[in-house]
Amino acid sequence: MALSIRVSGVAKAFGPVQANGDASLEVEAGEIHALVGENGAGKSTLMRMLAGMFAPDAGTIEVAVDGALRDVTGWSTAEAIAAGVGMVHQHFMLVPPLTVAENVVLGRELTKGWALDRKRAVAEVCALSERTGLTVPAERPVSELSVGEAQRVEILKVLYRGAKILILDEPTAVLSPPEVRELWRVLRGLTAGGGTVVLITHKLDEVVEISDTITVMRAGRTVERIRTKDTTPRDIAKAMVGRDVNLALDHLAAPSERGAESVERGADDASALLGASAMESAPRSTLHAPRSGSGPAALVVRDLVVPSARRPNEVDGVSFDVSPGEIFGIAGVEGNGQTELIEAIAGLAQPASGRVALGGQDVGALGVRERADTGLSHVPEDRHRRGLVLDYTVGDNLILGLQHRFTRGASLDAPRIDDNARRQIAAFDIRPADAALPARALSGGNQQKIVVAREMTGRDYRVLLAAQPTRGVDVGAIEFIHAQLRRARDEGKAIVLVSADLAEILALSDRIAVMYRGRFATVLPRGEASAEILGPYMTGAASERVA
Amino acid sequence: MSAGSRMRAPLQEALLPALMALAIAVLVGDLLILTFGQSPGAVYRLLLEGTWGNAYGFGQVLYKATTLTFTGLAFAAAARAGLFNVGAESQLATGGFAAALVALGLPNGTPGILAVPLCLVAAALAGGVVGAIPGWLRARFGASEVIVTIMMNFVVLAALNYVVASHLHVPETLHTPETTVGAMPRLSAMIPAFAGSAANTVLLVALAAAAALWWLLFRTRGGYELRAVGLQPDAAEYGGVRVGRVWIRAMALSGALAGLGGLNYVLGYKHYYEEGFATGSGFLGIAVALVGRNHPLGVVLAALLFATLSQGGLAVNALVPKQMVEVLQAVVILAMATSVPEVQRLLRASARRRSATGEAA
Amino acid sequence: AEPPGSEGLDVGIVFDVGGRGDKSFNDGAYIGAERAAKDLGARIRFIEPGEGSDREAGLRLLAAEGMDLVIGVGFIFTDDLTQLAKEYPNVRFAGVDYAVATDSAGNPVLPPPNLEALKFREEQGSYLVGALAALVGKSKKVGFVGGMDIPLIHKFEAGYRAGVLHVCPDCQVIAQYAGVTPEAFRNPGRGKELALSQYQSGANVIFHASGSTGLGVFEAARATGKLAIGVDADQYSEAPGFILTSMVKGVDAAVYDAIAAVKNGTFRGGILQLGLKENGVGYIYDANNRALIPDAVRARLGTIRDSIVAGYIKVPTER
Amino acid sequence: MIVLVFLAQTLRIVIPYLLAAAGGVMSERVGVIALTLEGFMLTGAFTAAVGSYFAGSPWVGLACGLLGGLALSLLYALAAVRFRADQVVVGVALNLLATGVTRFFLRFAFDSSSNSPRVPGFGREHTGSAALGSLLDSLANPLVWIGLVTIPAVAWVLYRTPFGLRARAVGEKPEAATSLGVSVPRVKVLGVALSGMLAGLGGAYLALDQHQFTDGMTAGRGFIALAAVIFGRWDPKRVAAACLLFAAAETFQIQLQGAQLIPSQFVEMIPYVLTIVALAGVVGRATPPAALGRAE
Ligand SMILES: Nc1ncnc2c1ncn2[C@@H]1O[C@H](COP(=O)(O)OP(=O)(O)OP(=O)(O)O)[C@@H](O)[C@H]1O
Ligand SMILES: Nc1ncnc2c1ncn2[C@@H]1O[C@H](COP(=O)(O)OP(=O)(O)OP(=O)(O)O)[C@@H](O)[C@H]1O
Ligand SMILES: [Mg+2]
Ligand SMILES: [Mg+2]
Repeated sequence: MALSIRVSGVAKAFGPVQANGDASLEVEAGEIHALVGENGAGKSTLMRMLAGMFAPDAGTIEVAVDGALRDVTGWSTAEAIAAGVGMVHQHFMLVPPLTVAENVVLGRELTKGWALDRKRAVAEVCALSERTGLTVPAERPVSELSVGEAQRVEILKVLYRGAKILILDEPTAVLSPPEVRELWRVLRGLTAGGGTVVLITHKLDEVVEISDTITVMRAGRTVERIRTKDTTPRDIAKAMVGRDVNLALDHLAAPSERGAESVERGADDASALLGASAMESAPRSTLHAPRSGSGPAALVVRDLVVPSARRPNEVDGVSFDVSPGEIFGIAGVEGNGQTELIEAIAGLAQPASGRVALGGQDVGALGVRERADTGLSHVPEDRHRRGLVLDYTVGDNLILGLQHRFTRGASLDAPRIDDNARRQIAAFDIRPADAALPARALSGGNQQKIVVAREMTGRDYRVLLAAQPTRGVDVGAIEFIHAQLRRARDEGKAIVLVSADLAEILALSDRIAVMYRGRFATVLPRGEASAEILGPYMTGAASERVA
Repeated sequence: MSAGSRMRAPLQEALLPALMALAIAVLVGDLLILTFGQSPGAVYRLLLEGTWGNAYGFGQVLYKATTLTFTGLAFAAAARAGLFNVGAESQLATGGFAAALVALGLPNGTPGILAVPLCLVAAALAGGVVGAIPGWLRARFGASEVIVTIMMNFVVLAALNYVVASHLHVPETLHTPETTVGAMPRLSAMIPAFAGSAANTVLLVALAAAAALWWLLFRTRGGYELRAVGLQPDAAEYGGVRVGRVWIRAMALSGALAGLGGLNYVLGYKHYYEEGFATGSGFLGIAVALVGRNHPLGVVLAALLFATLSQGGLAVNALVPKQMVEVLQAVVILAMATSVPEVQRLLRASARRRSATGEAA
Repeated sequence: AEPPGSEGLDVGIVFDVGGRGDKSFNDGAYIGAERAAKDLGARIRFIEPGEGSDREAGLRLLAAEGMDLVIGVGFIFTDDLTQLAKEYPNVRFAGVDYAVATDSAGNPVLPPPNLEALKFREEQGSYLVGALAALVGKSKKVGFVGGMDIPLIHKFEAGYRAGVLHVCPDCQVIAQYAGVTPEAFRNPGRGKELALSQYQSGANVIFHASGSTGLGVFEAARATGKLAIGVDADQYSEAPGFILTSMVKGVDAAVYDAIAAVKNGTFRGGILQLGLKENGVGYIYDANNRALIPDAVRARLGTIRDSIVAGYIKVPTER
Repeated sequence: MIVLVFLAQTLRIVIPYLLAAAGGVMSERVGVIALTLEGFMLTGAFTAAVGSYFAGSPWVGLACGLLGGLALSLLYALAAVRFRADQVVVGVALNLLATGVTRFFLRFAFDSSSNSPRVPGFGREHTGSAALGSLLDSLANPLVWIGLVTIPAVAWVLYRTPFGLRARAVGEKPEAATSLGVSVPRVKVLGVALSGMLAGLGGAYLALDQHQFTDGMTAGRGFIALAAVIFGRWDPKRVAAACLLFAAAETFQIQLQGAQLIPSQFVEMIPYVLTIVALAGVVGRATPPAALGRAE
């Protein structure tokens, strides 16, 4: 069949970050092509260049226009749209105060004289919506829509422009299973009509279900192109991470056997602390999946509800306990409330209701620093936004959140800060080993090591919140960080591990919760969990949630 | 990457825009001078002679640089926390007014050792309060501190005008009575060559303030947190910093620095508060901070530059009208504001190219 | 340039904020100085400081060069001139609109002997034009537009008001100010609206003391066909036919006289009160406005003037 | 009668506010801070006077006022959009530049530091003092009509035209506009240019109504217009209402005729205090366009 897209040797750097280096891609007309790879592999970057958002530093991009491949390297979004290339972005590209119809026609407005023809815009959007089955309220402002509806608007926007080549960047991350099925139907309809689809997703079952061909990216490069019918999720995963996934999992020590009798006691202690009402609402899931640590719970979370900018209940009533010496893994597709849950525990987000207790002390009224001083440590999911001040030196970043401990009188204690930096850099093998370098100049893996070093050995803590601790980090660093987490667990720390990477969760956790739409869909002991069992809970296909 | 090249990049980033801005200003200046049928060379020579060329002119430069240092530091302190304080003018006026008020209120013959610190504290406090209000509005309501400080300039200056015009002025003037209490000596009392120039010991307060701000920003926990808030508020919050409080504190600090600037005129020079003494100093402070890259040392140097320009304007007045200097000051700010991000981009792009070719080799 | 201090007469003049071209007292000083240059052979240097606190620097620059006479134009130079006159006893100084301070007993504090305070009694001139406005306006209402709401301008209002009430005790004086910041001297739009509202409420004549804001008053006079009174210099040309007169200050003559006094060795220092008696203030009566001022009115003003000169009428300086 | 007088005066005062504030709405709605309205107005006033003087026609003056504001706004767009310089700093610098440049050329062209000669303007002369006359006089000024239609026009452009849709999108979420092939810089430059032209017309109104340019004649009106934009929460209708409120307060103060009920200083504070109050959310939250002031 004829090629619809051909990308060869494309490179793109953002400052020091080499997002793409020698990436290539071949997509045939009329197929659904899946683009997979770990977080930070450069998938979005590559597709954004294809859609004309910015130009590559090197390489060529060709797209079939009127049946023949044409070099379109460095074209603009306007040109891409005109040539029938449309992209649905990973992050919403919608203007919240504008209506659905306005968002759809933006840049391609219908006019009556000099004025917008708003009636016709609404009519056309409604018609398109009917034709594709993507129902949206055409005259409502986008700010009032649910995430699923917003996603549909995004797809409508592209279809409205008559896209022949449709690029979807993780469209299912925020969709419910029926919505996903709906989407597949729309995409199949599109390819049946001669359209081409490139689909970025992290869910390998989706890949297998919907795609015809798969391209795997790793560290900015294309590593493999496979026919879907010739492969299995396991092979894809192997290609993605560059080594045998099972091998990696197998060598992990299984969580130690622990007595079941300690479980109930721990829960009781916590409940006593939080009062009778907490007792009544003690989650069944806690009982269902007994804590595996010993002694009273180090972290108790009860009925936590956390709002976000999008909705009032991003976290919608979550309860759990974590014991000392236990890793409590929270799996789930990103955007199901994990971020808000962790931030609420850390004191960064204000819960609407519910309680958090640390080592037996209710910390609801405490600020971030006070919670940290009570024994909470936190590896945040977004090191660039939260975890590091990128323009501070490595040494200064190694005391972020601890700055009040490194003072002498009013001033910072420079010798101790230097000394701390030297020790941490050596212990965690942070490279380059230069405390005076700005954190911005380090690679992602080394940046993450700064955060991990600071949070795991820089302070006394009882509870560690580790959110996506290895995202975008290379293999060596991943092993190292995993080892640190296990060591901490063995030292009796209580650890909450949030990861979008199921393998990571399975490799490290003693108990595993799956978060879906703000709630725990299930909580299982490690022994009862496997990727096959957890998968359906992650997508909402299975649920045993009890309020 | 060698240590040398690591130092060089920020230095280039700091100096290149300033040099570019100066070059553009000189170019525009030449054009303006030529339109008045004068020779640029002669004008620049006169400008230098009238400023750095003699002790008096230099004293005047120091005097003007003193006020500009304070307003420049004020802008820089807020900018380091990620805020724009466009209200230095009213904070400066309020500080000067408070100092005059305290000096007038103290009994005659109060020794300087007692009076000066009191006036100092009054100026800093008054300026600090005027600065803290927009900081609080930002922290509490998310109100843009840019707009609030601009609006407060009008409000505060009108209020001061009301107090002075209806209660405190000396007949036939726009100033309060002169105070003998709390006066700070002129530099000429120590270095006779400065005779006549307005340069006074408040200059030392300015230098001390610059040093103190440097220490505060770069050596204390408060400064660590303030700069973190300015660079990445989310990271600061994660690091246990209460961002809103830092905003309020930074604006109060900024206002206090501007308020201290009022001493230069009130205690160091005229010994009274006068309507309009702060005119223009606030906006020029923004330019000073910009050229000085929000670094206390840079601010002091940039204040000297702008003070030279403005004193030099007087010196070249025989050849070109004063309006030219006004135009030039605006051009310097404009060129600077434009070239900072541009130079940054160019330098980073060339660094990337170099490292790319380096790797290839 | 040849160095000052050699033979010949070197004069330096520092202008007020408005600077040269203000069509008012800065230009008056300029005219006086130019005349002195022509008639007396004086070499004149002019300096225009910028806004803010640059005034002293300009004066000192000239004093340090050893000028024979340094003149500061504007009340704003008062303190600086006093200071410099003490520091440079061999240089002579003159201050246009110099504000004489009073001690705690209310007596004027004399300036240093090498400093001549050129004081104009604006209130006397204002008194006359106030009487004129009431007599010509005939509507029992007269207007006044001030610039910035400050004591200096209140002096104009006080004299004007007293003059109005002298000839028309039941007249009403509408006095308004354009603002509270220095911008109030540069806001003709506001001046026009103030004047329009005064004209509309029945005033037929408005006197302004408000810098360029007054240009708006003239514009209102044009628009309504009524009359306005200019200030400081003869402002007839700004709105011919609508300017009843201008309350003028003899800045040019005062500056010329000061320069001449230095040349002739008769420079005395001290306070020079330039009122009606000294012809330091007055109102314009010439071919341009003769038709607007009836002879009877002019005669009446003559009488009033004489009474002021003789001291029978005391003109207030505060409202 | 008194109502008529009040109306006529409020009308005259509000026109420059309406023009400049309409410009402010355009600029801020595309995400560029309108700190420069004062400078645009002053430049427009000056070029209007120069144009009217040398061409002998107020219409040429009007066009020149528009072009003067446009010229400065293009400089603003160059710095803030093309070079992505900080808008606050550039805005402050441009206001200083406008003051300096108008003074420089006033001196250069007319050898005066205070005002230009009289220039032709709109409107009839010698209308007598009747209130109706002055109202009619105002209505004979085309700039009054332009001022009155500006706000509806801006509202129409903003809410009813493709450009307006793009402008709102760019001010709220430029990356969304970019992804749909809308050129963000072009929309921003257009918005800023429109604000320059409108504010320039506001300045032209001042100069042509006064029949001359005087140094600094805008006297802070640009900042009052900016205050109106914020107080009116960036919505043309509300902004117009804010302009009217501020103008009425001024008229009220003028009509009080020096009856010093409250010191004039406090009356002058009204627009500024109201703006601060509005920003503090006392009268409903004032939420600026989401991308306001952002460099990219
Ligand atoms: N605009 C940008 N500025 C700086 N760095 C960027 C930018 N966009 C992407 N990057 C970096 O480039 C790398 C590749 O990012 P990209 O978004 O293409 O990855 P991805 O494969 O889509 O990852 P994910 O699965 O998490 O979406 C990452 O390290 C990312 O942080
Ligand atoms: N601004 C900079 N100045 C100097 N060196 C830099 C700068 N930015 C990045 N580097 C270096 O360039 C290299 C490339 O970064 P990249 O993120 O690809 O690292 P990496 O090889 O993937 O490392 P890691 O294994 O930690 O992920 C890193 O070694 C980093 O130290
Ligand atoms: Mg991506
Ligand atoms: Mg890496």
